[in-house]
Amino acid sequence: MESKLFPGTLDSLDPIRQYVKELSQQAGLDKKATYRLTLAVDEIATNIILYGYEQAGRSGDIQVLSELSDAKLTVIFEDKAIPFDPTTKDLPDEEDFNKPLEERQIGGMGIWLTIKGVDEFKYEYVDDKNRNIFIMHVDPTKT
Amino acid sequence: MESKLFPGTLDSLDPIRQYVKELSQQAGLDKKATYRLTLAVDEIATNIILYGYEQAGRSGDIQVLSELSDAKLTVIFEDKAIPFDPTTKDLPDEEDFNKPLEERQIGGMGIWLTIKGVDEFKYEYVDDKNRNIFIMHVDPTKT
Amino acid sequence: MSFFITSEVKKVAIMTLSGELDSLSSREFQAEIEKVAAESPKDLVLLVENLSFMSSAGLRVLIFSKQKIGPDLSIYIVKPQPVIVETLEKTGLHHSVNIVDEYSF
Amino acid sequence: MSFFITSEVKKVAIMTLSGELDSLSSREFQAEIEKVAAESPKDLVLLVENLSFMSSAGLRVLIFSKQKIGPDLSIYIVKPQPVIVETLEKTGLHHSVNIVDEYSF
Ligand SMILES: Nc1ncnc2c1ncn2[C@@H]1O[C@H](COP(=O)(O)OP(=O)(O)O)[C@@H](O)[C@H]1O
Ligand SMILES: Nc1ncnc2c1ncn2[C@@H]1O[C@H](COP(=O)(O)OP(=O)(O)O)[C@@H](O)[C@H]1O
Repeated sequence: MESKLFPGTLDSLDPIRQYVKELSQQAGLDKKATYRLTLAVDEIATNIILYGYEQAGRSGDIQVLSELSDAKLTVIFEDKAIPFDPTTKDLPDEEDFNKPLEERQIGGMGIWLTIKGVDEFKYEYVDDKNRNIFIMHVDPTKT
Repeated sequence: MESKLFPGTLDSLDPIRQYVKELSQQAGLDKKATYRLTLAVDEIATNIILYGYEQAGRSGDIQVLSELSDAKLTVIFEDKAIPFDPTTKDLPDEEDFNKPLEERQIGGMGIWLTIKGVDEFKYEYVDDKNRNIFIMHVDPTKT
Repeated sequence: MSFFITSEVKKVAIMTLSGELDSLSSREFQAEIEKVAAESPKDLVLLVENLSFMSSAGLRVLIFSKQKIGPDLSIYIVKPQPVIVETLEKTGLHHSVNIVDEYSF
Repeated sequence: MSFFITSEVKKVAIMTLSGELDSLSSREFQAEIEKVAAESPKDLVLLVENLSFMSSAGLRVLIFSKQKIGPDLSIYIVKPQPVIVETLEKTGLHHSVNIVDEYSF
Protein backbone atom coordinates (compact mmCIF):
# COMPACT_ATOMS: atom_id res chain seq x y z
CA MET A 1 0.00 0.00 0.00
CA GLU A 2 1.32 3.40 -1.01
CA SER A 3 0.14 6.28 1.11
CA LYS A 4 0.16 10.05 0.94
CA LEU A 5 -1.39 12.69 3.18
CA PHE A 6 -3.14 15.86 1.97
CA PRO A 7 -4.59 18.66 4.11
CA GLY A 8 -8.37 18.81 3.94
CA THR A 9 -8.60 22.12 2.08
CA LEU A 10 -9.58 23.01 -1.49
CA ASP A 11 -5.93 23.78 -2.30
CA SER A 12 -5.29 20.07 -2.07
CA LEU A 13 -7.61 19.21 -4.95
CA ASP A 14 -5.05 19.98 -7.63
CA PRO A 15 -2.21 17.96 -5.99
CA ILE A 16 -4.60 15.08 -5.24
CA ARG A 17 -5.61 15.00 -8.90
CA GLN A 18 -2.00 15.09 -10.07
CA TYR A 19 -1.09 12.30 -7.64
CA VAL A 20 -3.97 10.07 -8.74
CA LYS A 21 -3.18 10.80 -12.36
CA GLU A 22 0.35 9.49 -11.82
CA LEU A 23 -0.96 6.37 -10.09
CA SER A 24 -3.31 5.81 -13.04
CA GLN A 25 -0.54 6.19 -15.55
CA GLN A 26 1.70 3.81 -13.62
CA ALA A 27 -1.18 1.34 -13.63
CA GLY A 28 -1.47 1.72 -17.41
CA LEU A 29 -4.99 3.17 -17.41
CA ASP A 30 -5.90 4.79 -20.70
CA LYS A 31 -6.64 8.50 -21.03
CA LYS A 32 -10.39 8.13 -20.53
CA ALA A 33 -10.16 5.84 -17.50
CA THR A 34 -7.49 8.11 -15.99
CA TYR A 35 -9.79 11.09 -16.40
CA ARG A 36 -12.78 9.28 -14.87
CA LEU A 37 -10.83 8.23 -11.81
CA THR A 38 -9.31 11.70 -11.47
CA LEU A 39 -12.76 13.25 -11.70
CA ALA A 40 -14.17 10.81 -9.13
CA VAL A 41 -11.46 11.51 -6.55
CA ASP A 42 -11.83 15.25 -7.13
CA GLU A 43 -15.57 15.04 -6.49
CA ILE A 44 -15.29 12.99 -3.31
CA ALA A 45 -12.36 15.04 -1.99
CA THR A 46 -14.38 18.20 -2.59
CA ASN A 47 -17.28 16.80 -0.60
CA ILE A 48 -15.07 15.66 2.29
CA ILE A 49 -13.47 19.10 2.43
CA LEU A 50 -16.62 21.20 2.03
CA TYR A 51 -19.29 19.14 3.79
CA GLY A 52 -17.35 16.72 5.97
CA TYR A 53 -14.90 19.21 7.40
CA GLU A 54 -15.73 22.85 6.61
CA GLN A 55 -19.52 22.81 6.94
CA ALA A 56 -19.23 20.67 10.08
CA GLY A 57 -16.76 23.12 11.58
CA ARG A 58 -14.02 20.50 11.63
CA SER A 59 -10.60 20.35 10.08
CA GLY A 60 -8.38 17.44 9.17
CA ASP A 61 -6.62 15.56 6.41
CA ILE A 62 -7.31 13.17 3.62
CA GLN A 63 -5.10 10.12 3.55
CA VAL A 64 -4.78 8.67 0.06
CA LEU A 65 -3.86 4.98 0.00
CA SER A 66 -3.38 3.01 -3.17
CA GLU A 67 -2.59 -0.45 -4.35
CA LEU A 68 -2.17 -2.12 -7.70
CA SER A 69 -2.96 -5.84 -7.57
CA ASP A 70 -5.27 -8.47 -9.04
CA ALA A 71 -5.66 -6.40 -12.18
CA LYS A 72 -7.17 -3.60 -10.14
CA LEU A 73 -6.01 -0.14 -9.18
CA THR A 74 -7.54 0.62 -5.78
CA VAL A 75 -7.47 4.14 -4.37
CA ILE A 76 -8.74 4.67 -0.84
CA PHE A 77 -9.52 8.01 0.83
CA GLU A 78 -9.51 8.02 4.61
CA ASP A 79 -10.78 11.02 6.52
CA LYS A 80 -11.98 11.88 10.02
CA ALA A 81 -14.72 14.21 8.88
CA ILE A 82 -18.34 13.58 9.79
CA PRO A 83 -19.53 10.12 8.75
CA PHE A 84 -21.10 10.17 5.30
CA ASP A 85 -21.87 7.28 3.01
CA PRO A 86 -22.20 8.50 -0.58
CA THR A 87 -23.66 5.18 -1.71
CA THR A 88 -26.79 5.78 0.35
CA LYS A 89 -27.40 9.22 -1.05
CA ASP A 90 -30.40 9.51 -3.39
CA LEU A 91 -28.96 10.07 -6.83
CA PRO A 92 -30.64 12.25 -9.43
CA ASP A 93 -32.41 10.20 -12.09
CA GLU A 94 -32.81 10.54 -15.85
CA GLU A 95 -35.86 12.70 -15.35
CA ASP A 96 -33.87 15.29 -13.38
CA PHE A 97 -31.22 15.32 -16.06
CA ASN A 98 -33.74 15.99 -18.80
CA LYS A 99 -35.18 19.03 -17.09
CA PRO A 100 -34.35 22.47 -18.50
CA LEU A 101 -31.36 23.99 -16.73
CA GLU A 102 -33.37 26.67 -15.02
CA GLU A 103 -35.58 24.09 -13.27
CA ARG A 104 -32.79 21.79 -12.23
CA GLN A 105 -31.46 21.45 -8.73
CA ILE A 106 -28.02 22.92 -8.48
CA GLY A 107 -25.90 20.07 -7.15
CA GLY A 108 -26.18 16.34 -6.77
CA MET A 109 -23.99 15.63 -9.77
CA GLY A 110 -20.71 14.95 -7.97
CA ILE A 111 -21.58 11.57 -6.43
CA TRP A 112 -23.35 10.58 -9.63
CA LEU A 113 -20.24 11.25 -11.74
CA THR A 114 -18.11 9.37 -9.20
CA ILE A 115 -20.25 6.25 -9.17
CA LYS A 116 -20.79 6.29 -12.95
CA GLY A 117 -17.11 6.99 -13.61
CA VAL A 118 -15.22 4.35 -11.66
CA ASP A 119 -15.50 0.61 -12.20
CA GLU A 120 -16.38 -0.01 -8.54
CA PHE A 121 -17.11 2.35 -5.68
CA LYS A 122 -17.36 1.30 -2.03
CA TYR A 123 -17.76 3.02 1.30
CA GLU A 124 -16.82 1.83 4.78
CA TYR A 125 -16.75 3.46 8.21
CA VAL A 126 -13.88 1.90 10.14
CA ASP A 127 -11.99 3.12 13.25
CA ASP A 128 -13.88 6.44 13.27
CA LYS A 129 -12.82 7.04 9.69
CA ASN A 130 -14.72 7.38 6.41
CA ARG A 131 -13.17 5.13 3.77
CA ASN A 132 -14.14 5.98 0.19
CA ILE A 133 -12.81 3.25 -2.10
CA PHE A 134 -12.35 3.74 -5.85
CA ILE A 135 -11.48 0.73 -8.00
CA MET A 136 -10.45 0.73 -11.68
CA HIS A 137 -9.93 -2.46 -13.65
CA VAL A 138 -6.53 -2.63 -15.20
CA ASP A 139 -5.50 -4.35 -18.39
CA PRO A 140 -2.74 -6.62 -16.99
CA THR A 141 -0.87 -6.62 -20.31
CA LYS A 142 -0.25 -2.89 -19.88
CA THR A 143 1.43 -2.75 -16.48
CA MET B 1 -35.18 51.93 -81.27
CA GLU B 2 -37.40 50.96 -78.42
CA SER B 3 -38.29 53.71 -76.02
CA LYS B 4 -39.85 54.06 -72.59
CA LEU B 5 -40.37 57.08 -70.35
CA PHE B 6 -39.84 57.13 -66.57
CA PRO B 7 -40.47 60.02 -64.18
CA GLY B 8 -37.25 61.43 -62.72
CA THR B 9 -37.84 60.28 -59.15
CA LEU B 10 -36.24 57.58 -57.02
CA ASP B 11 -39.40 55.46 -57.31
CA SER B 12 -38.44 54.91 -60.93
CA LEU B 13 -35.20 53.13 -60.10
CA ASP B 14 -36.82 49.78 -59.53
CA PRO B 15 -38.93 49.83 -62.75
CA ILE B 16 -35.92 51.10 -64.74
CA ARG B 17 -33.85 48.19 -63.45
CA GLN B 18 -36.59 45.69 -64.23
CA TYR B 19 -36.98 47.14 -67.73
CA VAL B 20 -33.24 47.01 -68.46
CA LYS B 21 -33.05 43.51 -67.05
CA GLU B 22 -35.67 42.42 -69.55
CA LEU B 23 -33.82 44.09 -72.43
CA SER B 24 -30.63 42.31 -71.31
CA GLN B 25 -32.33 38.96 -71.17
CA GLN B 26 -33.87 39.48 -74.61
CA ALA B 27 -30.37 40.30 -75.86
CA GLY B 28 -29.08 37.07 -74.35
CA LEU B 29 -26.69 38.68 -71.88
CA ASP B 30 -25.55 36.29 -69.18
CA LYS B 31 -26.33 36.79 -65.50
CA LYS B 32 -23.18 38.72 -64.72
CA ALA B 33 -23.40 41.07 -67.73
CA THR B 34 -27.09 41.65 -67.00
CA TYR B 35 -26.26 42.60 -63.43
CA ARG B 36 -23.46 44.96 -64.48
CA LEU B 37 -25.66 46.79 -66.96
CA THR B 38 -28.51 46.95 -64.44
CA LEU B 39 -26.14 48.35 -61.83
CA ALA B 40 -24.77 50.92 -64.29
CA VAL B 41 -28.18 52.25 -65.29
CA ASP B 42 -29.26 52.37 -61.65
CA GLU B 43 -26.19 54.43 -60.75
CA ILE B 44 -26.60 56.93 -63.57
CA ALA B 45 -30.37 57.20 -63.10
CA THR B 46 -29.79 57.90 -59.40
CA ASN B 47 -27.38 60.70 -60.26
CA ILE B 48 -29.71 62.26 -62.83
CA ILE B 49 -32.56 62.19 -60.33
CA LEU B 50 -30.64 63.39 -57.27
CA TYR B 51 -28.09 65.78 -58.74
CA GLY B 52 -29.40 66.67 -62.19
CA TYR B 53 -32.98 67.27 -61.16
CA GLU B 54 -33.54 67.38 -57.39
CA GLN B 55 -30.43 69.20 -56.23
CA ALA B 56 -30.79 71.64 -59.16
CA GLY B 57 -34.40 72.33 -58.22
CA ARG B 58 -35.65 70.88 -61.47
CA SER B 59 -37.97 68.08 -62.34
CA GLY B 60 -38.36 65.96 -65.42
CA ASP B 61 -38.18 62.51 -66.93
CA ILE B 62 -35.69 59.96 -68.05
CA GLN B 63 -36.26 58.58 -71.51
CA VAL B 64 -34.82 55.12 -71.94
CA LEU B 65 -34.01 54.20 -75.54
CA SER B 66 -32.60 50.88 -76.58
CA GLU B 67 -31.43 49.02 -79.61
CA LEU B 68 -30.02 45.60 -80.30
CA SER B 69 -27.81 45.52 -83.40
CA ASP B 70 -24.28 44.79 -84.59
CA ALA B 71 -23.81 42.39 -81.71
CA LYS B 72 -24.38 45.22 -79.27
CA LEU B 73 -27.10 46.08 -76.82
CA THR B 74 -27.22 49.88 -76.59
CA VAL B 75 -29.22 51.61 -73.87
CA ILE B 76 -29.49 55.39 -73.96
CA PHE B 77 -30.76 57.65 -71.18
CA GLU B 78 -31.99 61.07 -72.24
CA ASP B 79 -32.75 63.70 -69.65
CA LYS B 80 -33.25 67.47 -69.47
CA ALA B 81 -31.52 67.84 -66.11
CA ILE B 82 -28.46 70.06 -65.73
CA PRO B 83 -25.69 69.16 -68.16
CA PHE B 84 -23.25 66.71 -66.61
CA ASP B 85 -20.63 64.56 -68.30
CA PRO B 86 -19.72 61.62 -66.06
CA THR B 87 -16.71 60.75 -68.25
CA THR B 88 -14.96 63.97 -67.25
CA LYS B 89 -15.45 63.41 -63.54
CA ASP B 90 -12.28 62.56 -61.62
CA LEU B 91 -12.65 58.95 -60.65
CA PRO B 92 -11.28 57.57 -57.41
CA ASP B 93 -8.06 55.64 -57.94
CA GLU B 94 -6.66 52.46 -56.45
CA GLU B 95 -5.14 54.45 -53.63
CA ASP B 96 -8.53 55.74 -52.50
CA PHE B 97 -9.92 52.24 -52.61
CA ASN B 98 -7.17 50.89 -50.38
CA LYS B 99 -7.79 53.43 -47.65
CA PRO B 100 -9.45 52.28 -44.41
CA LEU B 101 -13.17 52.83 -44.53
CA GLU B 102 -13.15 55.58 -41.94
CA GLU B 103 -10.80 57.72 -44.03
CA ARG B 104 -12.54 57.19 -47.33
CA GLN B 105 -14.67 59.78 -49.01
CA ILE B 106 -18.29 58.79 -48.91
CA GLY B 107 -19.33 58.71 -52.54
CA GLY B 108 -17.64 58.70 -55.92
CA MET B 109 -18.24 55.01 -56.47
CA GLY B 110 -21.31 55.20 -58.70
CA ILE B 111 -19.65 56.50 -61.87
CA TRP B 112 -16.69 54.19 -61.28
CA LEU B 113 -18.94 51.12 -61.10
CA THR B 114 -20.78 52.29 -64.21
CA ILE B 115 -17.67 52.78 -66.31
CA LYS B 116 -16.02 49.57 -65.04
CA GLY B 117 -19.22 47.61 -65.45
CA VAL B 118 -20.35 48.22 -69.00
CA ASP B 119 -18.37 47.32 -72.11
CA GLU B 120 -18.55 50.92 -73.42
CA PHE B 121 -19.83 54.10 -71.86
CA LYS B 122 -20.34 57.37 -73.77
CA TYR B 123 -21.79 60.76 -73.01
CA GLU B 124 -23.20 63.38 -75.39
CA TYR B 125 -25.06 66.63 -74.90
CA VAL B 126 -27.48 67.00 -77.81
CA ASP B 127 -30.60 69.21 -78.24
CA ASP B 128 -30.37 70.46 -74.61
CA LYS B 129 -30.37 66.86 -73.45
CA ASN B 130 -27.86 64.71 -71.58
CA ARG B 131 -27.37 61.42 -73.36
CA ASN B 132 -25.75 58.68 -71.26
CA ILE B 133 -25.00 55.70 -73.50
CA PHE B 134 -24.41 52.19 -72.17
CA ILE B 135 -23.19 49.49 -74.53
CA MET B 136 -22.89 45.77 -73.85
CA HIS B 137 -21.36 43.33 -76.33
CA VAL B 138 -23.68 40.53 -77.21
CA ASP B 139 -22.80 37.01 -78.20
CA PRO B 140 -24.67 36.84 -81.55
CA THR B 141 -25.22 33.10 -81.23
CA LYS B 142 -27.39 33.73 -78.18
CA THR B 143 -29.99 36.15 -79.52
CA MET C 1 -2.02 23.14 -13.43
CA SER C 2 -3.91 26.32 -12.80
CA PHE C 3 -7.05 27.89 -14.14
CA PHE C 4 -7.36 31.02 -16.25
CA ILE C 5 -10.44 32.90 -17.27
CA THR C 6 -11.01 36.07 -19.24
CA SER C 7 -14.33 37.56 -20.17
CA GLU C 8 -15.77 40.22 -22.38
CA VAL C 9 -19.29 41.33 -23.21
CA LYS C 10 -19.63 42.18 -26.87
CA LYS C 11 -22.52 43.94 -28.52
CA VAL C 12 -23.32 42.67 -31.95
CA ALA C 13 -25.76 44.38 -34.31
CA ILE C 14 -27.34 41.84 -36.61
CA MET C 15 -29.26 42.97 -39.69
CA THR C 16 -31.01 40.84 -42.23
CA LEU C 17 -31.28 42.52 -45.65
CA SER C 18 -33.25 41.09 -48.53
CA GLY C 19 -34.46 42.27 -51.93
CA GLU C 20 -32.85 45.21 -53.70
CA LEU C 21 -30.78 47.90 -52.06
CA ASP C 22 -30.74 51.05 -54.19
CA SER C 23 -30.60 54.75 -53.36
CA LEU C 24 -34.25 54.73 -52.33
CA SER C 25 -34.10 51.71 -50.03
CA SER C 26 -30.67 52.67 -48.73
CA ARG C 27 -32.48 55.26 -46.64
CA GLU C 28 -34.11 52.48 -44.64
CA PHE C 29 -30.72 50.83 -44.28
CA GLN C 30 -29.20 54.08 -43.07
CA ALA C 31 -32.05 54.58 -40.59
CA GLU C 32 -31.43 51.13 -39.12
CA ILE C 33 -27.73 51.90 -38.80
CA GLU C 34 -28.53 55.11 -36.97
CA LYS C 35 -30.85 53.21 -34.68
CA VAL C 36 -28.30 50.56 -33.69
CA ALA C 37 -25.46 53.10 -33.54
CA ALA C 38 -27.05 54.41 -30.36
CA GLU C 39 -26.04 51.17 -28.68
CA SER C 40 -22.43 51.31 -29.94
CA PRO C 41 -22.07 47.73 -31.17
CA LYS C 42 -18.60 46.30 -31.72
CA ASP C 43 -19.60 44.10 -34.64
CA LEU C 44 -22.08 44.77 -37.42
CA VAL C 45 -23.27 41.55 -38.99
CA LEU C 46 -25.19 41.85 -42.25
CA LEU C 47 -27.02 38.72 -43.30
CA VAL C 48 -27.42 39.30 -47.04
CA GLU C 49 -28.03 35.87 -48.51
CA ASN C 50 -31.29 37.09 -50.02
CA LEU C 51 -30.08 40.49 -51.14
CA SER C 52 -30.06 40.37 -54.94
CA PHE C 53 -29.00 43.92 -55.77
CA MET C 54 -26.82 46.52 -54.11
CA SER C 55 -25.79 49.80 -55.70
CA SER C 56 -23.16 52.24 -54.51
CA ALA C 57 -25.84 53.71 -52.25
CA GLY C 58 -25.50 50.55 -50.16
CA LEU C 59 -21.72 50.94 -50.12
CA ARG C 60 -22.12 54.52 -48.92
CA VAL C 61 -24.13 53.29 -45.94
CA LEU C 62 -21.36 50.79 -45.10
CA ILE C 63 -18.83 53.62 -45.04
CA PHE C 64 -21.27 55.74 -43.09
CA SER C 65 -21.63 52.94 -40.50
CA LYS C 66 -17.95 52.90 -39.79
CA GLN C 67 -17.82 56.68 -39.59
CA LYS C 68 -20.88 56.83 -37.35
CA ILE C 69 -20.16 53.91 -35.00
CA GLY C 70 -16.40 54.28 -34.99
CA PRO C 71 -13.29 52.85 -36.63
CA ASP C 72 -13.28 49.88 -34.22
CA LEU C 73 -16.50 48.57 -35.69
CA SER C 74 -15.98 45.26 -37.47
CA ILE C 75 -18.35 44.70 -40.37
CA TYR C 76 -19.26 41.16 -41.42
CA ILE C 77 -21.07 40.51 -44.67
CA VAL C 78 -22.53 37.05 -44.44
CA LYS C 79 -23.21 34.98 -47.59
CA PRO C 80 -23.30 37.75 -50.22
CA GLN C 81 -24.27 36.77 -53.75
CA PRO C 82 -21.33 36.70 -56.21
CA VAL C 83 -22.42 39.87 -58.04
CA ILE C 84 -22.36 41.74 -54.75
CA VAL C 85 -18.92 40.40 -53.90
CA GLU C 86 -17.81 41.73 -57.30
CA THR C 87 -19.07 45.20 -56.40
CA LEU C 88 -17.29 45.10 -53.03
CA GLU C 89 -14.09 44.03 -54.73
CA LYS C 90 -14.26 46.58 -57.52
CA THR C 91 -14.55 49.38 -55.01
CA GLY C 92 -11.92 48.02 -52.62
CA LEU C 93 -14.45 47.63 -49.82
CA HIS C 94 -13.53 43.98 -49.39
CA HIS C 95 -10.40 45.23 -47.63
CA SER C 96 -12.47 46.87 -44.92
CA VAL C 97 -15.26 44.37 -44.36
CA ASN C 98 -15.20 40.65 -43.62
CA ILE C 99 -16.92 38.63 -46.31
CA VAL C 100 -17.86 35.35 -44.65
CA ASP C 101 -20.11 32.32 -44.99
CA GLU C 102 -20.98 32.44 -41.34
CA TYR C 103 -20.38 34.95 -38.57
CA SER C 104 -18.27 33.49 -35.80
CA PHE C 105 -15.45 34.35 -33.46
CA MET D 1 -38.83 43.66 -56.05
CA SER D 2 -38.73 45.44 -52.76
CA PHE D 3 -36.32 45.73 -49.89
CA PHE D 4 -36.70 44.36 -46.37
CA ILE D 5 -34.54 44.94 -43.37
CA THR D 6 -34.71 43.80 -39.76
CA SER D 7 -32.22 44.51 -37.05
CA GLU D 8 -31.38 43.45 -33.54
CA VAL D 9 -28.57 44.28 -31.14
CA LYS D 10 -27.42 41.23 -29.24
CA LYS D 11 -25.16 41.15 -26.22
CA VAL D 12 -22.81 38.22 -26.16
CA ALA D 13 -20.67 37.32 -23.16
CA ILE D 14 -17.51 35.57 -24.29
CA MET D 15 -15.33 33.76 -21.79
CA THR D 16 -12.12 31.91 -22.43
CA LEU D 17 -11.42 29.17 -19.87
CA SER D 18 -8.22 27.21 -19.70
CA GLY D 19 -6.54 24.82 -17.31
CA GLU D 20 -8.53 22.94 -14.67
CA LEU D 21 -11.92 23.89 -13.35
CA ASP D 22 -12.53 22.37 -9.91
CA SER D 23 -14.44 23.57 -6.87
CA LEU D 24 -11.66 26.01 -6.01
CA SER D 25 -11.32 27.62 -9.42
CA SER D 26 -15.08 27.48 -10.02
CA ARG D 27 -15.27 30.45 -7.67
CA GLU D 28 -13.45 32.56 -10.23
CA PHE D 29 -15.76 31.25 -12.93
CA GLN D 30 -18.80 32.14 -10.82
CA ALA D 31 -17.39 35.61 -10.13
CA GLU D 32 -17.01 36.22 -13.88
CA ILE D 33 -20.58 35.07 -14.46
CA GLU D 34 -21.81 37.46 -11.80
CA LYS D 35 -19.83 40.26 -13.44
CA VAL D 36 -21.25 39.75 -16.92
CA ALA D 37 -24.75 39.01 -15.58
CA ALA D 38 -25.00 42.71 -14.78
CA GLU D 39 -25.07 43.39 -18.51
CA SER D 40 -27.79 40.78 -19.21
CA PRO D 41 -26.21 39.06 -22.20
CA LYS D 42 -28.37 36.92 -24.46
CA ASP D 43 -25.67 34.43 -25.34
CA LEU D 44 -22.92 33.06 -23.14
CA VAL D 45 -20.06 31.71 -25.22
CA LEU D 46 -17.48 29.62 -23.41
CA LEU D 47 -14.28 29.01 -25.34
CA VAL D 48 -12.94 25.90 -23.63
CA GLU D 49 -10.53 24.37 -26.11
CA ASN D 50 -7.73 24.53 -23.52
CA LEU D 51 -9.80 23.46 -20.55
CA SER D 52 -8.49 20.02 -19.59
CA PHE D 53 -10.57 19.29 -16.49
CA MET D 54 -14.04 20.21 -15.30
CA SER D 55 -15.72 18.80 -12.23
CA SER D 56 -19.35 19.08 -11.21
CA ALA D 57 -18.42 22.43 -9.66
CA GLY D 58 -18.13 23.77 -13.23
CA LEU D 59 -21.52 22.27 -14.09
CA ARG D 60 -23.01 23.98 -11.05
CA VAL D 61 -21.82 27.32 -12.37
CA LEU D 62 -23.44 26.60 -15.75
CA ILE D 63 -26.76 25.97 -14.04
CA PHE D 64 -26.20 29.02 -11.86
CA SER D 65 -25.62 31.13 -15.02
CA LYS D 66 -28.97 30.22 -16.43
CA GLN D 67 -30.70 30.85 -13.13
CA LYS D 68 -28.87 34.15 -12.63
CA ILE D 69 -29.09 35.59 -16.14
CA GLY D 70 -32.43 34.07 -17.06
CA PRO D 71 -33.95 31.13 -18.92
CA ASP D 72 -33.54 32.93 -22.27
CA LEU D 73 -29.78 32.77 -22.00
CA SER D 74 -28.26 30.52 -24.66
CA ILE D 75 -25.07 28.82 -23.57
CA TYR D 76 -22.50 27.80 -26.18
CA ILE D 77 -19.61 25.53 -25.25
CA VAL D 78 -17.03 25.89 -27.99
CA LYS D 79 -14.57 23.08 -28.73
CA PRO D 80 -14.75 21.11 -25.48
CA GLN D 81 -12.32 18.21 -25.06
CA PRO D 82 -13.99 14.75 -25.37
CA VAL D 83 -13.73 13.99 -21.63
CA ILE D 84 -15.64 17.17 -20.88
CA VAL D 85 -18.30 16.32 -23.45
CA GLU D 86 -18.66 12.98 -21.66
CA THR D 87 -19.29 14.76 -18.36
CA LEU D 88 -21.89 17.03 -19.96
CA GLU D 89 -23.62 14.04 -21.50
CA LYS D 90 -23.58 11.92 -18.35
CA THR D 91 -25.30 14.67 -16.43
CA GLY D 92 -27.77 15.56 -19.19
CA LEU D 93 -26.42 19.08 -19.49
CA HIS D 94 -25.85 18.60 -23.22
CA HIS D 95 -29.61 19.03 -23.60
CA SER D 96 -29.41 22.56 -22.22
CA VAL D 97 -26.22 23.90 -23.74
CA ASN D 98 -25.01 24.05 -27.34
CA ILE D 99 -21.82 22.08 -27.83
CA VAL D 100 -20.23 23.54 -30.97
CA ASP D 101 -16.97 23.77 -32.88
CA GLU D 102 -17.50 27.44 -33.52
CA TYR D 103 -19.97 30.01 -32.22
CA SER D 104 -22.02 31.47 -35.01
CA PHE D 105 -25.55 32.53 -35.86
N1 LIG E 1 -18.60 14.01 2.79
C1 LIG E 1 -19.83 14.50 2.94
N2 LIG E 1 -20.28 14.84 4.16
C2 LIG E 1 -21.51 15.33 4.33
N3 LIG E 1 -22.42 15.50 3.35
C3 LIG E 1 -22.04 15.18 2.09
C4 LIG E 1 -20.75 14.67 1.83
N4 LIG E 1 -20.66 14.42 0.49
C5 LIG E 1 -21.84 14.79 -0.04
N5 LIG E 1 -22.67 15.24 0.90
C6 LIG E 1 -24.07 15.69 0.69
O1 LIG E 1 -24.55 15.10 -0.52
C7 LIG E 1 -24.98 16.11 -1.46
C8 LIG E 1 -24.70 15.66 -2.90
O2 LIG E 1 -23.31 15.71 -3.18
P1 LIG E 1 -22.78 15.81 -4.67
O3 LIG E 1 -23.44 14.71 -5.46
O4 LIG E 1 -21.32 15.81 -4.66
O5 LIG E 1 -23.35 17.17 -5.22
P2 LIG E 1 -23.13 18.67 -4.73
O6 LIG E 1 -21.94 18.69 -3.88
O7 LIG E 1 -22.98 19.43 -6.02
O8 LIG E 1 -24.39 19.03 -4.02
C9 LIG E 1 -24.25 17.35 -1.03
O9 LIG E 1 -24.96 18.50 -1.40
C10 LIG E 1 -24.16 17.19 0.48
O10 LIG E 1 -25.36 17.63 1.09
N1 LIG F 1 -26.19 63.93 -63.27
C1 LIG F 1 -25.38 64.65 -62.46
N2 LIG F 1 -25.53 65.97 -62.35
C2 LIG F 1 -24.74 66.68 -61.55
N3 LIG F 1 -23.72 66.17 -60.80
C3 LIG F 1 -23.51 64.86 -60.86
C4 LIG F 1 -24.33 64.03 -61.69
N4 LIG F 1 -23.87 62.76 -61.56
C5 LIG F 1 -22.84 62.81 -60.69
N5 LIG F 1 -22.61 64.06 -60.27
C6 LIG F 1 -21.53 64.47 -59.35
O1 LIG F 1 -20.51 63.50 -59.38
C7 LIG F 1 -20.26 62.97 -58.07
C8 LIG F 1 -19.86 61.50 -58.15
O2 LIG F 1 -20.97 60.71 -58.50
P1 LIG F 1 -20.99 59.18 -58.19
O3 LIG F 1 -19.73 58.55 -58.72
O4 LIG F 1 -22.26 58.58 -58.65
O5 LIG F 1 -20.90 59.07 -56.61
P2 LIG F 1 -21.88 59.62 -55.49
O6 LIG F 1 -23.18 59.90 -56.09
O7 LIG F 1 -21.93 58.50 -54.51
O8 LIG F 1 -21.18 60.82 -54.93
C9 LIG F 1 -21.53 63.23 -57.31
O9 LIG F 1 -21.28 63.33 -55.93
C10 LIG F 1 -22.03 64.54 -57.92
O10 LIG F 1 -21.39 65.63 -57.29
